[in-house]
Amino acid sequence: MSVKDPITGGSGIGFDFSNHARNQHLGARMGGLPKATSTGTTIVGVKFGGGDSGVEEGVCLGADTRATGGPIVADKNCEKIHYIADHIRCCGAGTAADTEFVTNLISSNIELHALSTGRKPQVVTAMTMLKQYLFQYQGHVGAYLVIGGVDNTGSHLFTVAAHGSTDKLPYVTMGSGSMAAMAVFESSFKEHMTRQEAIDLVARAIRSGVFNDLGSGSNVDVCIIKKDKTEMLRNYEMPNERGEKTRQYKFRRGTTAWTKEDVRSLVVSETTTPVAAPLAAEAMDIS
Amino acid sequence: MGSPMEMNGGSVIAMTGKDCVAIASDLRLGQQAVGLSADFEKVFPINNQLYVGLPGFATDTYTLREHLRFRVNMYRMKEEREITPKTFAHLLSSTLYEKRFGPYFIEPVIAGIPAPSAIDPDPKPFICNMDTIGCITTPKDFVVAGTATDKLYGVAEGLWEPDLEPEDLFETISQTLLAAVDRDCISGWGAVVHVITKDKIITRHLKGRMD
Amino acid sequence: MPEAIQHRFDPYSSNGGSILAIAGKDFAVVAGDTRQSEGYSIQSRYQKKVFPLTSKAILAVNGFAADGNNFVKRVKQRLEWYTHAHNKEMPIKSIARLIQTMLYARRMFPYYVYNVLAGIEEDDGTGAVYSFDPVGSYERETCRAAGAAQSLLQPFLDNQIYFRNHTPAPGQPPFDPSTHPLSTVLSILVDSFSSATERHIEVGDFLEGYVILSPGRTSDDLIGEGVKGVLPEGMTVEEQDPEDLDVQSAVAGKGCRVFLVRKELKRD
Amino acid sequence: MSAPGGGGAYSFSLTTFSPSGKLVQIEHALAAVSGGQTSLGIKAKNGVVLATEKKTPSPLVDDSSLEKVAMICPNIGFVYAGMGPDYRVLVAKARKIAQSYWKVYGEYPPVKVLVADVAAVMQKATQSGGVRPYGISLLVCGWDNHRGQSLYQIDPSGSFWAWKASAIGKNMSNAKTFLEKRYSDDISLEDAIHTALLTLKEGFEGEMTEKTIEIGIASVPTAEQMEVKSGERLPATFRKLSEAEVRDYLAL
Amino acid sequence: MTECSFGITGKDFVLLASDQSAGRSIIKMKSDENKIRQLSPSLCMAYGGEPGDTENFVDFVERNLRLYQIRHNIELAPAPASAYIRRILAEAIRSRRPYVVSLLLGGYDKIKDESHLYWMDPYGTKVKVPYTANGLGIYVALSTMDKYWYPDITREEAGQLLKRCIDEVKLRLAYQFSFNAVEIDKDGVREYKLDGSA
Amino acid sequence: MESLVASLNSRPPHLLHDNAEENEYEGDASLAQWGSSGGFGNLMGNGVVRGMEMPRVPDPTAFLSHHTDSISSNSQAKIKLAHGTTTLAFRFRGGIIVSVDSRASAGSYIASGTVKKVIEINKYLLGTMAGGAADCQYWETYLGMQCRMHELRNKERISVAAASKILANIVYEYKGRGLSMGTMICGWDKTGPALFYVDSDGTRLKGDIFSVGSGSTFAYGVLDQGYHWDLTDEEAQELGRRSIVAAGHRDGYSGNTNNLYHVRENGWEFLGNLDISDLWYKYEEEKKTARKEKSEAAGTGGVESMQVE
Repeated sequence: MSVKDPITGGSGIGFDFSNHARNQHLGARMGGLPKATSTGTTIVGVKFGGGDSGVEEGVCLGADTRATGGPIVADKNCEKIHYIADHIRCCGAGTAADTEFVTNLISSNIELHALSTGRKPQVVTAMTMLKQYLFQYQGHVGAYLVIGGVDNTGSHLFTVAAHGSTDKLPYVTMGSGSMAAMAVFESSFKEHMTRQEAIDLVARAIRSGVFNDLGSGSNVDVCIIKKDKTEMLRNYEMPNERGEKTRQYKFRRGTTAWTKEDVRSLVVSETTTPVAAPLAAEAMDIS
Repeated sequence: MGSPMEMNGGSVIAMTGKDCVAIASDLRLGQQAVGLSADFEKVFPINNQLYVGLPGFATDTYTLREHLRFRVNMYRMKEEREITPKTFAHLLSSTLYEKRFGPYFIEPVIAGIPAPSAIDPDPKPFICNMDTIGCITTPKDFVVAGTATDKLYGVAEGLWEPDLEPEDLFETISQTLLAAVDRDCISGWGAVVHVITKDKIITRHLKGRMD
Repeated sequence: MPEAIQHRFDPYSSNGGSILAIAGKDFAVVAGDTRQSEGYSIQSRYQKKVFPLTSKAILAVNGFAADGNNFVKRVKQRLEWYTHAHNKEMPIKSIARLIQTMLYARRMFPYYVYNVLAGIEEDDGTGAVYSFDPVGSYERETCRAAGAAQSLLQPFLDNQIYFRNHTPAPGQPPFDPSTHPLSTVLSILVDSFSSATERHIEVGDFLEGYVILSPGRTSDDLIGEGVKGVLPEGMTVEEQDPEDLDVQSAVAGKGCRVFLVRKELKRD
Repeated sequence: MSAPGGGGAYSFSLTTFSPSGKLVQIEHALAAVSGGQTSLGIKAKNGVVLATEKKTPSPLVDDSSLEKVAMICPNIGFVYAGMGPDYRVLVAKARKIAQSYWKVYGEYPPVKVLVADVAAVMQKATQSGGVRPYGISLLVCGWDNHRGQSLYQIDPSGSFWAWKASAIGKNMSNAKTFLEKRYSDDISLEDAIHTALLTLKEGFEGEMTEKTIEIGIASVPTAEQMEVKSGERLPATFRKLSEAEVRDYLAL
Repeated sequence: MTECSFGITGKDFVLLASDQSAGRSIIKMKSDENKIRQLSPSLCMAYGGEPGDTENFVDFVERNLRLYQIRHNIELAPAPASAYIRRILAEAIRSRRPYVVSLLLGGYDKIKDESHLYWMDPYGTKVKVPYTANGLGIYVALSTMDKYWYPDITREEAGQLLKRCIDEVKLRLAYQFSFNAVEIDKDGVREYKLDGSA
Repeated sequence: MESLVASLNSRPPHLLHDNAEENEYEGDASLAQWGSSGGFGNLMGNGVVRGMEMPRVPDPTAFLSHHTDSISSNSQAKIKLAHGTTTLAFRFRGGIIVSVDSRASAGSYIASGTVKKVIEINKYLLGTMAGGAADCQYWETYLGMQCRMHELRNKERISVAAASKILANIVYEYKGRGLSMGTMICGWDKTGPALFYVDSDGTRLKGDIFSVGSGSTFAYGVLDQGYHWDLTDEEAQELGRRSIVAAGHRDGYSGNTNNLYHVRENGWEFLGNLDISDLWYKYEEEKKTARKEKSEAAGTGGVESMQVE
């Protein structure tokens, strides 16, 4: 059984439920199925410029870079700001694989959409595709997203929750660090900020998540989208670089005892033994 | 009894070095507490300079390995080229995500050196790992998976250093793996290490604890 | 009979963090991070996990902070009574046994606490580490990590302190864990905690602990001459006046020197 | 049992071999291609060019809505000769094929792989019940890391070949002869564009303007361009020339 | 699962032994049921698991291997046969009603002149081993085999070892088992007499 | 019944106090403060821990089972206690061999590889540790005190039967409360070498061969096959060691090192602490050499030569 891609109606990423029955069975028998990597995360977005300020309007997105599996850090510098189109980007929180794949899917569909319509896709189009897709899976695709971009109709910023509900706001946060980040926004957000003000505010909000939420950590990624230009400021701040270790940990060669060595030429060879003749006769005896 | 991930035991680690990568696994296959085989490799060659480790639920190790062999052979025939580590990672990732709601209980680890091309004559070593539903992580230093994950992270974080030569990388990855599996009841029973360089692959079986 | 719906009595919480102790020939080091957390929240960036009990015994507690603090308080009370009764400090060996019985007294309602006791043995002046499970089983060891990141720390110590799986160079004698100089031990302590901080979300903020030097010890002292090279970079050290130690100072220690060491860890 | 709709013994399928071993429907499809407007492609040492004439049957047609050279994915472009509606169906299919490939492998398909897949779609129409072959030939150009820049032609039968230069459509034999004369292996992309225009000019009815010509180019990227930047996609190696650019080339 | 079986390979033979009990709940209904099935001329399976599943699974495997042999006029060697059987289990586990069958597969590869022994669980985990046990035998006799098995073990020694295993089962297991056994080598499959212990 | 009482009581269950005295720390501190009984100041004479703190809930056992993995292997439990073991002891002509591994595990993590699972109760008595480490350590230490009391009172050593009965009685007091203990009490008394198995269910068995713990089945597999009454001391010691190595090899929750003791008339002797993995490699090597020797001396009764050890 596979599910048709609801957006394209064609064979996009279809899910294969063939292991599902087995896993329920195993889960019941063995107690507990494994947890997927999740991004306990801080992701944020703000709109800036516009109005009478004379500053070109745009959207600034931000994310931390920690991915966790339980209390263990699975990735110290992962990318949570995903590409949808040149002028649309999307921050993801929740189940890491879901955010990755759902943004890839929508990015792909947006590209098809752009090719067939011959114009720049609108942010609201991407947002609608996302919410429809997520709604269809009733929250089982665990993606919590902040999507922002600038198109012909102006700058836009949305959140999309895993069940498919969306919000349109001038400043948004999501993920386990959303409270810490929102505290910064609530106290310091102002309308029509300059580009740099927006970046500073976003970076501060992310830092607030990084330092106060255990699910968020490492670096600050920032992305600024304006009408004609998108800047991805990967690792805009790196406040958590690991320092030098106090010792050298290189081992003396020969420290590890080994029993067997094989230095392999890079060619893998296969041998075939012809078998037909002698066995045919034997096989006859058996029936 | 624990989840399927702890049914058979086993761990894999991969590390980068200077123009080389290493990938290693333990050799135990158990049925919960009982060790059944000390010859169960969890790391398989995909092509000349690309290995994949598939620790987790052993039946899925087999199934996924067979599936990947099929996919990679089809790729090789259709595209008339060897799959690069990065492309292979994407292939595996989408294979896993396809079963998002009924996953294979496998956390893959990939290590390889891409073949040089006109655009990239001096390719960098590649490592990555994934969770059971295909979320890729590609750090610069090392990746781990399996029942000794926590232990491997702790030791690797302490022992790994940048730009190790193949022989030094062998020592570091071996010491890391052995230290970690020696604190894990259901990993161990020996280990095998592959060090992949541009021109050769050194495979060594380690003398590990047999308890 | 169907039970009435009632709130389950759940008096336990897990507050993260890790502790670590290493014993040397004539010294002992015990330290922990100072972060206290619950879930994804940091409750405190500076909450002690390591407590001096006597001038030569220090207890590190980890697990459920409320149980831990209460337990330390009770141990200290018992030690005070002992001091009044016997006019001497309780030897570490006896403290270990005391802790066992105190933990076991709560066998049916355990303290959710992992204890590691470190110090100097009274009789031979060697460094000692005693580790406990929550209901009181204990043993003396050379080194022990406990707490949230124990599985990250301990195998690293196995490799660096115990030299597990190390083949000595040809002609060299086998490795001996008791020969580590203090400087090496402190380096390994710092590096193991910085590694755990990298990979475990509940470990961080500060590393704080104590170094206890045996009375007979002459070399490598932390303060004064020879400090260079002993202390890892970024680590600060203060000698503790026995009077200042939060212990019953009625009886002065017999020449053990105790140092408070501290180092910043990452805060994310 | 007779086929629904009745008819003669050979009419139950459009794709039945004639006694001489030919599939007449394919022959007919090729005839449709030969009636189409001329398109051509030239592979240069640093890229590939596709060019086609785009003439409207009436000056009243708004030619801004017509598109003959199509980007399939950032590294591959198509042009055709034959029936426009069939082309649009194939372009849509090709784009989906490219996106499916991207979703599995994280990169766009190499030209040859896409060509083989699209050719398989076309071949299927020569062997399935109830359908007719596509009435177009395609020229496919693109660049990939494996084989570099390449130019392919796909015919209604589903057969495909790689070319150094080729032409399809009404004027194809003349154009090919012309290309054979002008082609050299070390031709640059710039020269190839000029050669393409010159070739089209042969037998072009009416005036060649930026409105009646479409050009697409695939270029060989530099290593720097192919460097993966986090959060960004690789730049497209195929693009269509804007009307202004075409005008400039025509002016030279 | 209250079954118990053993497999021992030597250089040129395989011994497979299995208990012979069948029953429901706490009752033993039969103590001479043969639970070793010959699958092809030099391939045997000692199986156990969910009653009903076992019979159906083994019939299915046996008939399919037979079909393969008729179609291709060649016996499927132990290694590919094991891969085929594993696949059936691994695919069945993904279905609504999986086979709950575990087994030991012993065979002799006449082309390579090798003895083969595989251990498989109901999930489709497969291991090639020189000697092993299944069911309750895992717990009581694996260590006995560890101690007394050698790569160049002779048939007599293997028989002795098998006897030790069965003795251990009788000594330590609360269940009463009787055993039968087969011997597989280049000449095919023969019943192996367990003197007095059956 | 307990839950019924609780439900009728007006106070919330977790505030209920059972009838036991208040915890000694808050209340009467006389013995604990001033007594010279060391750590055992909080014990009553009959072996019940005075003031053993109970959770004030209707079902304390369920409480313990929910929060610890002491009763069942509750993998969700927060409080993980040390587990997993192989221990064995057997009687033979030359006394008793006691052989154990040294691994303690919490979940699949090896919490320690240096656990002393033989508890030296006194010069003539050994107890082994399987199940809850604390339960064994605590009660066997306590048993040591009781044995000494017996000696002082009766001017003779306690019999192994009596000592094991004391232990069995104590743990039977706590039956159903979540203790977990499987121990062998080994010693030499007037009757000669004596071996008793005692567990937290209250079972007490006299016997010749016992093995306890998760790896015990593997230990039996070697022990049974090599055991007979007339083993020499060396053979018996080697059998004890070999059996633990077999279990350490196959059982994931056993391993690390082997501690070997020999109980004789004049008390027990500790025979050393050896690494199980090293021993495994040594035995494999010995097997090879034995085979080589056998094939060199070909023709001399292949079947007998199976007894390699």
